[in-house]
Amino acid sequence: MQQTIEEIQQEIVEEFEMFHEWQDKYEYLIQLGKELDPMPVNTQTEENKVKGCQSNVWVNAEYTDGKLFFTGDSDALIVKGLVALVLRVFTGNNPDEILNAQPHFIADIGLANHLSPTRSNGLAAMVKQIKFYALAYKTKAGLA
Amino acid sequence: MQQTIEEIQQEIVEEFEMFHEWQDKYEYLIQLGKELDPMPVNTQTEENKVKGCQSNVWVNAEYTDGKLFFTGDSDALIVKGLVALVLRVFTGNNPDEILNAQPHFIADIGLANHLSPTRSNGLAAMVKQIKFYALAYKTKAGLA
Amino acid sequence: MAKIRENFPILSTKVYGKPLVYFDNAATSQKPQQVIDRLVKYYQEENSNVHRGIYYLSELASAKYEEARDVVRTHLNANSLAEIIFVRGATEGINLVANSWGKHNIVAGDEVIISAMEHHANLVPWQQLCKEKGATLKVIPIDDNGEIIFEEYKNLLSDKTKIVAVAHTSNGIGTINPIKEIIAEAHKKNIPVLVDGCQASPHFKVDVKELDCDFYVFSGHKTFAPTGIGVLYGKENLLDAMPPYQMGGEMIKFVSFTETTFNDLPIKFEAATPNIAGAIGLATAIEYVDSLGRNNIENYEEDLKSYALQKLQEVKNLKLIGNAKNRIPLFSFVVEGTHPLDLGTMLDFEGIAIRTGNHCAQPLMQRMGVAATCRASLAFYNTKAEVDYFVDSLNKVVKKLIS
Amino acid sequence: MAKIRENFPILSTKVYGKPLVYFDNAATSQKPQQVIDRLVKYYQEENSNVHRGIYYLSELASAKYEEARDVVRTHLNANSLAEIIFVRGATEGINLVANSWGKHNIVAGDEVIISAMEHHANLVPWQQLCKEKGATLKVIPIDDNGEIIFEEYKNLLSDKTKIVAVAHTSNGIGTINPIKEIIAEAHKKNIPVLVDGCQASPHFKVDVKELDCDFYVFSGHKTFAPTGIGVLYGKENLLDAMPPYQMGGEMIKFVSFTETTFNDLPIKFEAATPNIAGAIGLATAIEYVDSLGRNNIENYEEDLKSYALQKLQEVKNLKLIGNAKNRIPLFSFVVEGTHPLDLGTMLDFEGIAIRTGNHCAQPLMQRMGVAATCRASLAFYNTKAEVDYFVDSLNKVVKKLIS
Ligand SMILES: Cc1ncc(COP(=O)(O)O)c(C=O)c1O
Ligand SMILES: Cc1ncc(COP(=O)(O)O)c(C=O)c1O
Repeated sequence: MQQTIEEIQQEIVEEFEMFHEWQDKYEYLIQLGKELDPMPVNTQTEENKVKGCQSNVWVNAEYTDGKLFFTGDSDALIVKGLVALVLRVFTGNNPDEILNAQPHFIADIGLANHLSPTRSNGLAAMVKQIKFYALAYKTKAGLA
Repeated sequence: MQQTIEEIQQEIVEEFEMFHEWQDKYEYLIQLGKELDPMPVNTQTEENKVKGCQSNVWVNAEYTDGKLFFTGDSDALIVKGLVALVLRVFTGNNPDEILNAQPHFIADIGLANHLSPTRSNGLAAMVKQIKFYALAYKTKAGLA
Repeated sequence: MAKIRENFPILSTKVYGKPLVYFDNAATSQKPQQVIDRLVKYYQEENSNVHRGIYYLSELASAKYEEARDVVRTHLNANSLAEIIFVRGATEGINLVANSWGKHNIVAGDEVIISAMEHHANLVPWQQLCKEKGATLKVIPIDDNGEIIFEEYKNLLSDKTKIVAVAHTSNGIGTINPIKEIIAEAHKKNIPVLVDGCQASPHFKVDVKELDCDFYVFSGHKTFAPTGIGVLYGKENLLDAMPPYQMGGEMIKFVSFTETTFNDLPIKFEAATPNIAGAIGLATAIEYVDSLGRNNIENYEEDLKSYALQKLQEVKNLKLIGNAKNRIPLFSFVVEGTHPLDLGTMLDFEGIAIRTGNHCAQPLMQRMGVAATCRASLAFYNTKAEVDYFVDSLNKVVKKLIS
Repeated sequence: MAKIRENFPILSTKVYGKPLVYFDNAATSQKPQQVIDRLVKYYQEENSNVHRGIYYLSELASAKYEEARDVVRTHLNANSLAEIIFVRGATEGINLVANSWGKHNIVAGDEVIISAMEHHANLVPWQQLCKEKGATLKVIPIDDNGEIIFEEYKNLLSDKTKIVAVAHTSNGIGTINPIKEIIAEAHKKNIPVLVDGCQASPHFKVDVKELDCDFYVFSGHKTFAPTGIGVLYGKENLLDAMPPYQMGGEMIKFVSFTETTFNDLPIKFEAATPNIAGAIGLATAIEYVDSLGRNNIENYEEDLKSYALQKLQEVKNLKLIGNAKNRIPLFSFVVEGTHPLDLGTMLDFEGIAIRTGNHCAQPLMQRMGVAATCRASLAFYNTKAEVDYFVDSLNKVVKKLIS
């Protein structure tokens, strides 16, 4: 059975607890960034761009069987690692689950405090984009 | 025989050397201010006003037998004391003597350094006014 | 009290061999060691440029700078950080509003209302704006006590009025204006109000939400903080609609040679590298005063004020200029037969620092029928003993000048 | 050198347990203990408001403040104190000129010339001025090395040109512009030139008389001085003819409700209580650098620059952005296959502070064909050992990111 958003967040928090140095946590982010499948270039569109980042970030959503599946990318690796985390937390859930979820893993990992304002804004913007997609598809579904 | 501008300046410097505290020098200025004959109110005109003082200062000149005689006043006593010094130095001399004189007593007394910029500007403005009168009467005399 | 005074190193210096009695707090305040130490710590351990760096020091400085903004926000009880703009001081804050808001909103035939007791900083920017736009500057008259004549104010408010700009408290004569009522009256006609809080913030806590003011400005250096820093508070919707004032690196989102997109509040109005140390020092000053207890200070000052007022009124031939019921411990006066300049100069030799002149409020002086006054302005670190010494010295000096 | 570094307490702090290597001097410089001590002394012994007080402390502070102006005047070799305006920083200085001089002198159809390498602070004020006035902004192109194409500059100069505003030295790529020639060329057509000296003044002595520039601006915080202070130099006849910028207490001679007479230079442009401590700190910073010997510093930096340049060029896949012959020790670069943000972030963990991004010079980045760079900018307190450590760390970090 698929893990819930909450379960994945818990898992991520535990993974990060294994690292005691910030440097190691960032290297793990780099690792995650490298592992993330690149996004099809044709989905790196202006609409999929997330505002508020120093680097370029894209997040795309596909709606299948009532669930949202996300892909994403960034030209900076650490940011891409963040994208990977966000996608992992939210992907494969239905709009309501996404809209109701609190992305507390960011604070729990301590990233919120450690990230520069520019980047934590970027992270917040990613989550916002994800929730925006959820709302959009929910509305669409509701109308349909 | 009348003292020269230089002799009077020397005299003033010596008088001030008697006082070792700034406070005493200022009290002496107050004394000089009190002793200065008030200027006829009808000569306290806009043209006789000296620019650049926090208080009001007037200096008037009268030209008799090739010599300039000054009267002056101020509504602040310490400034009036300064006026008294300036008048005493310059009054009763001919325009050339006035124009050639260096008012070094101000620096010698140490007042230049001690006076606030506002007031040392005021003092400079008084001397400037005096020299202006000298130049004016010299020019007039030359033309006549 | 002795302990509070120890926090201010300058208060134990001497002038001409006499202990300094600093009664020119309305011009600028002294700084507690806590603020000085904070500056030292900033420069020794935290200094770097804010907002754009991705390294430790820059994140640290940015965090401290934004924390300082939050301290100010809490202090003023503003709604959001977007409403707190760091400026050089009150003058810049007023110029910013007069330029940005004013140029945008004022047209020929409009009216701007100020009061007869404004500091030049809250007069000339509006006067020049009106001149440029063909608008008219209206002045709320004051009575002989130096209080605003409220009925006349109400009569000035009209459909033509576009903004009211008035001092919370007069730097010339100490009057505390009924600012909440002034604002409420203007709001009945939907007119925004800018409050010059320069002389209020050193004395009592200001709650912009309770006042419901639209803009509020004050200077750090008058509020126990470093020089070169001040605050403009503005309601977010107003600030948001205003064009930027200065242009520069920080306040820009995107720029090409043909166009520019500006950043969001509050950075939209902070074009350049800000006075980072100044902002952090200001926050420390606010926290320092908080730690003493705002109530304690207000009570202490109330007592000191009554004492000083009574003592001054006992001085022969002394005439208080301004006699408002509601006032701060700031006293403008003249002594018959003497010139303020002479009084100030001779008091200096007793170690006493007061201000003489027109206090950058020439029209106010004219209204009160004087060219200049002596002004003694007290802070919470001043004492009754200093007041006694001041009054004794004043008597002594007057005697010397008059006899 | 070890002794010089001791003067800067922050240089011996640690970041993530590693010694700080501060290579973001172009954003802001660190402050010597001498400057910090001077601030402390000011606040502990001298603090009071300037220009109007007649008591000891105010005369002291006024004297120190005006002495600071004179230190700056001497430093820049300006003719008179009237030519030295204290501002918050370069951005404010440029805004002042664009507003006061610009609004007075620019009309529709006029042209303003800047270069392709300007910081936004020397771009957006002119862009907005042109927009407002219906004038045109012309841009001197640069070549692939990041050098101004002088012939193109000459072609841009015309009867329509009203002012040329260009950086002495680029903050984005380190180019030192042939500013004297640029000025001479403009003067042939009687066009005034404003020079943005932000990145020049920390590295070499500037002589405004020799350059014959009409305006020169720099920021104190980039020149080892406190935050919140900077200088606008302007030729006296130009400044004299300009209307005031901000309105306030200090810059006023006489005011009634109907009219205002403004003060003389330089106070005409210093409307408010200035950043007194900042100005005094700036003078101390100038004197400190003088005490080290400007020549010594220039020689030391020259050597450090060549060393760093050589070392950087040895880094695999590193591409220098900007390759001007005449440059300061400021290096913009990208490393193939990595993003500047990642490099900067990972270098931070090694204790190294560099800047990443567009350096408030987006059009310059575009011209150089990059979205962002890493920028390492060195000061005279940096060392070859730091350069070595930096290059080693860079190699290490690149490996982690690329493998
Ligand atoms: C009531 C009032 N408004 C404005 C100002 C101007 O403040 P600043 O010079 O700090 O900008 C002052 C200070 O003198 C003041 O007392
Ligand atoms: C070339 C240049 N001009 C202007 C500025 C703006 O300086 P400030 O933010 O101190 O006003 C900077 C600083 O980033 C700069 O490097």
